Amino acid sequence: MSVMTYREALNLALREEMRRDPRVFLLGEEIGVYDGAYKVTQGLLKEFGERRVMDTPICESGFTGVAIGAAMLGLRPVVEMMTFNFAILALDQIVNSAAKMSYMSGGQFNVPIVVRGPGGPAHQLAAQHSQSMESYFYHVPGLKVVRPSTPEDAKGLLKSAIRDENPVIFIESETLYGIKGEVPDDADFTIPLGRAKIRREGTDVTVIAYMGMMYRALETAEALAQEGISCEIVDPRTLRPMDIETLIGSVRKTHRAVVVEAGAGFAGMGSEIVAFITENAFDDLDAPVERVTGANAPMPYAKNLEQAKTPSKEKIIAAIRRVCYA
Amino acid sequence: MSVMTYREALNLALREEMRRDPRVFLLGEEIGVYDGAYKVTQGLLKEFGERRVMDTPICESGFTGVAIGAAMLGLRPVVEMMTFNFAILALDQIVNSAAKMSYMSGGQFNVPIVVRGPGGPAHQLAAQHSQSMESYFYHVPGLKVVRPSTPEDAKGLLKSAIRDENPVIFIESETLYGIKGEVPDDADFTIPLGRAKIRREGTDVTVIAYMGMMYRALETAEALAQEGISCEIVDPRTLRPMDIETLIGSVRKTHRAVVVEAGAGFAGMGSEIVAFITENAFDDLDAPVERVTGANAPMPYAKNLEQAKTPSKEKIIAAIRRVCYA
Amino acid sequence: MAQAKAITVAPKVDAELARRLLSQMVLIRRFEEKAAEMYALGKIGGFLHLYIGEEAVAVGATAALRPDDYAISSYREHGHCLAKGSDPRRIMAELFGRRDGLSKGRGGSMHLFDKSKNFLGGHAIVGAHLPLAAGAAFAVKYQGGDQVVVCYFGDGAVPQGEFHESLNLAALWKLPVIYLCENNRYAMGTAIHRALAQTEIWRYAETYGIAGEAVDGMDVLAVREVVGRAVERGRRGQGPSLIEARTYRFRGHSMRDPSAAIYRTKEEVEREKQRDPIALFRGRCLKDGVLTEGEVKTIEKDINDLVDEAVAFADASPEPPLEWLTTDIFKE
Amino acid sequence: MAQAKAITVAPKVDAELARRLLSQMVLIRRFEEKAAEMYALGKIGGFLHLYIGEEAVAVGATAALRPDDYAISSYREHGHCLAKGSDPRRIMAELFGRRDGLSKGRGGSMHLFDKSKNFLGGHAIVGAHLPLAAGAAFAVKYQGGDQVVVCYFGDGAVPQGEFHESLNLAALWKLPVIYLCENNRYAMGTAIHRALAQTEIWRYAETYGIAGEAVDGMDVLAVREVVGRAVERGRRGQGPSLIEARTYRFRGHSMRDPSAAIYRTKEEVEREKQRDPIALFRGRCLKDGVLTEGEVKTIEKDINDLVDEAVAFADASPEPPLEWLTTDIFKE
Ligand SMILES: Cc1ncc(C[n+]2csc(CCOP(=O)(O)OP(=O)(O)O)c2C)c(N)n1
Ligand SMILES: Cc1ncc(C[n+]2csc(CCOP(=O)(O)OP(=O)(O)O)c2C)c(N)n1
Ligand SMILES: [Mg+2]
Ligand SMILES: [Mg+2]
Repeated sequence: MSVMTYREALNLALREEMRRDPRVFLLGEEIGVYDGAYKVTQGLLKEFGERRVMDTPICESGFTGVAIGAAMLGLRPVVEMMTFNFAILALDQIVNSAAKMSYMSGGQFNVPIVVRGPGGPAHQLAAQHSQSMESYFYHVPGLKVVRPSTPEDAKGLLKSAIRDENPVIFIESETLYGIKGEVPDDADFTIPLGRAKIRREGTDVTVIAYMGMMYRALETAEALAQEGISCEIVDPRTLRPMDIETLIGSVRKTHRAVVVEAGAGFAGMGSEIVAFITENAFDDLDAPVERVTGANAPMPYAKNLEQAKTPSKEKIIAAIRRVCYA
Repeated sequence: MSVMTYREALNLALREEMRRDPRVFLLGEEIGVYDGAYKVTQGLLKEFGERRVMDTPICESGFTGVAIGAAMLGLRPVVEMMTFNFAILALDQIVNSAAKMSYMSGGQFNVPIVVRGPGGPAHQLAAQHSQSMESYFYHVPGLKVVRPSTPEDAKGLLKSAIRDENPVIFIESETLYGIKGEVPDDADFTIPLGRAKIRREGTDVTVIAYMGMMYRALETAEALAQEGISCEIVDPRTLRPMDIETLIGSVRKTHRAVVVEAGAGFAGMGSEIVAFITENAFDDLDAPVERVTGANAPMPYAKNLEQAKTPSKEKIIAAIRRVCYA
Repeated sequence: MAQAKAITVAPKVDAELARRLLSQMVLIRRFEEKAAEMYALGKIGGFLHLYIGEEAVAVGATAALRPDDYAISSYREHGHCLAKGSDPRRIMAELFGRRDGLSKGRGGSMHLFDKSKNFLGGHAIVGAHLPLAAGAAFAVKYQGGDQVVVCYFGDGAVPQGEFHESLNLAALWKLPVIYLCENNRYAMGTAIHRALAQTEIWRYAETYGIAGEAVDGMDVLAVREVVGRAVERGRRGQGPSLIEARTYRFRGHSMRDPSAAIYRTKEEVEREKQRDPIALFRGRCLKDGVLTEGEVKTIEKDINDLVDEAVAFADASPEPPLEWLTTDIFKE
Repeated sequence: MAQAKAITVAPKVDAELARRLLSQMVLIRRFEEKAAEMYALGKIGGFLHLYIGEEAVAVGATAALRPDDYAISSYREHGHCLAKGSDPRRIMAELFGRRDGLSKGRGGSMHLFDKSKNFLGGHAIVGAHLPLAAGAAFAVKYQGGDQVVVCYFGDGAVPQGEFHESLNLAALWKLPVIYLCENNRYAMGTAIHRALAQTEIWRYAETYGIAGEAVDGMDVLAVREVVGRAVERGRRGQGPSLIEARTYRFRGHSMRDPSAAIYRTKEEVEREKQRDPIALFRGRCLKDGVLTEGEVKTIEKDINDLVDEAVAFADASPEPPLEWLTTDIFKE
């Protein structure tokens, strides 16, 4: 175990996988000479050279397509989206080429790429640069979608994503790059995709949240513990495939659930979780599952509005109280 | 009232609005000289000339951006996507330019465009040409999303969409263009966006469905009527803003609900409807709301697989029986 | 490097090569005619885009390739797939949506793939396979191979942004890819001058500082020659080429555009049919004495049988099992 | 139409014009310096991209426009917005995220809009505003107006597909738009030769058969002259132009890249600073006797006051009311 930042954990995962497998290479904007817009790829150009750390011009669709074509021939590209906001320009390639290739070729060509980079709310970056982008991906049959909340998960899940034979969308967070945590040193340490993690055990209510919202939920749980409400915090980690068993298992224990998500909510992750909990554990529920989502608005620039846009601790507490009839 | 096809109803709506308002113009691939890939724009080049019916090269992002720029200066472009599958190439323009312009400009520039064309499952068009595309849009704050199921709705809603001051995503269906129905002749006839329609009154269960699935639900209702199960069929018509009142109202009456959608389901329209019904009418529910969705797979080409991909009458019946404990 | 005029060349051709080129072109022609019949009978569904009239491009280009070179195409790809050597029976079975189809019946006409022949598939989003081709070429270069990738696309893809992105990336990274535009002068009903501000497609090469050439796409030997030069450049590490093959589709855009008469005149179509690439090449081989009438007849008969067999095979192949609805979405 | 060399011209300039051009450039410079200070103080958040070093482009171009012409830009747009005549106080208030900001505090530095000045905004997805510019020009033409649209963008947008799509559409439809590339030789840390296979950006015009010119972007009069010609072409219905203004940013890409030292050398930066567009123009005006030292001093002092006032105004403006989180999403 070493203590390192989320950023360092990602860097280490890339480094280890590049050492392990010569087919792994990186491409994206500013990942080489500039060492990464957010320094996730720092030092990798130096270690691996230009052949394996490719700076690209600004043409997200083009370079993502290049990665997909290279993956069809057996390479294992890791594409950095400087931020996931720009992935929307490559969405056709991700949805229509990467996600469907194996299926429509009758299983002849699979596409083992990872598309990674930061997404979700950042600090005062406004409407076009501060969006929760996961909803564009988790709908899509043929994609896996990961949102790692801790340094350990960042490392273990990124390594699994790179080893996966399929396209994996791996969305980090600008606001988490600096957080620190313990990370296993073992170069063979991985965390399998599709497994949720219980971040805090509790008995009264299940709170499902990931990334920044997971941390906010943890704070909330501490506050509520003082009132005698015991929250179990479940972090899905992989949004697709979703670990339904763990989520339902927790709800079966607590009989109540609240989902928190930073995105605007309409037909989002929260909706899906409410739907499958309701379908699979209706009789176990003592209250309707509640969603706490970001406001239904683009992201504003002004600090006060930005704060109001994202689910606050107060809103989470209120929802938990409602489902607990407390 | 005249009886006409869905295609003719759309054509009439375009024609009437172009006559009414000189700012309305059309652009898209093959809409002029070719009279439309699906003939929705038939005869419009002849009536309105090249200035107002613009054939475009194949560059969805470019020409959608042109429409948005023109709308910023007060024109009212109607963009045809030959099929909505190609709208994914223009998604950045739709999401980051059109949907956010009013918000991020402090209300100075609004974008009154309509992006229309067929979407959803078609006949043996396979993975890239036969997709339910609405999920890419209904998430997005700043967009309205319409799915009109009948010729009357096609006309009335398209006219409202064109008159709307905001970007409207209007997704028709290849499989419905030929259906016939009564359509009001009045050039001032419109149907407001955001209002659901009860297609069939019933007392035992609310079935929510649109487009092809709405017709399948109607057939199902007839079959179940013989067994004594009375279905109320609600067609949302506008997915965003969703007419929650009408949907909840129906559920309050029937105490049971099934949502049917052609798309693959994960965090889809059905999830959202389950979520808000559960949140708003939990105590009125006698059973968990069920979703019947398309299979979780890309669209296959082979006819038998294609059929298996879309919700069948049998699956809808089974779900209704389950919620009715029948 | 760029050439203003479409190149026409008259190299010597031996009987063996002549037989191969003619057979392949006739195979494509006959296969497509049969597919049209099968579409009319309802055996094939969805969209069906025929390659009739354009055979010399796929056949000429493939003749310049090694079997381990790669090819990738759009939805009008039957010809490219056949030229690359795929089994016509499995292609027809794919069009029928059957179990023995190349793509297990899940792809259909627009999504033929054949890994065993290094055929990287038919892709149906206009322009989207151009970056994939660059990516395949990237992989070749990364792995130190000397293969090239031929990417077929239509004039309609040129206005699309990915055309530009791909050419720039391929040129910047000197990738061994040959962008081979089949300029049949129409994208569906849109004549090229209504889609492009500048219609000499090969000239776009200049912008990227790469080799660009136009070639008579009705002349199979000319195509072979010009593509051959591009292949050499690619193998020698001199980067990509852009080739504009001037051709014409004799049929409508797809089976849903049977007459193709709104946007082009009957006279134009008749005039172009005078330049039928098969008739031209056959005539030349006969005139030069490279092939005899009898040999040509034999080729035509053999091909007819082959295509009939393909239909019989496709017809006999069962529907895909229902489990296949959800297999191969992911590779384990 | 195309010109191989960056144009430098030495037209006569009268005192009135000289005062205006110098004032605007000094205003932009001073505004940006102040914004950097305010960023350091935490008054401005998010990304802040300064225009320092590139002032001659916005000022020269705007000098060739009428007030009813349109301009649109990227996220590095303070200079363009100021040149177009927007109130510095409301721009600064926007950067502060305050109620009286141009965009009600919701847009921030990257999304300045000013309808009253026909400024169509700052847009932050690289390349995405190029089609919008063509669309605005389309609307002008549709309505029979004679305005033009100037679209500012960076060298980094050239590899993006929408560059190509926009130029083709604008050329095909002969739209009155001027694509004005501010080639500062870097897209963040990527030097232009690592992004483009062919780096003479003005030459991309040839591909589309439109006018293309390169100009010394450090010479405000040269920019005015070259843009002036493009404006004339646009007004006369001769379609779009592509202009490459060769310039340099003296600071980092944004405030998060303060040193800008990884990807370019100190020497290079120092050398480029010798060509400071303000110093050059001021020097010339003094040398030619168009302006006196005293006049220049007055201008500088007035501008200083103006910018201080802008800060005071922004500081005094309250936060936006919380209801504004959900207003203006739709227009009723
Ligand atoms: C992105 C996209 N837009 C539109 C279409 C619909 N479409 C299919 S083929 C075609 C015309 C393409 O013409 P061209 O590239 O010249 O190829 P050709 O059919 O002539 O071989 C169009 C518009 C599509 N498949 N993809
Ligand atoms: C589509 C997209 N990709 C990436 C980015 C991140 N990004 C912001 S500015 C920039 C560099 C742009 O350089 P250039 O166009 O030369 O303009 P300059 O900053 O030099 O004025 C990049 C990569 C973005 N905003 N949009
Ligand atoms: Mg064509
Ligand atoms: Mg630049």
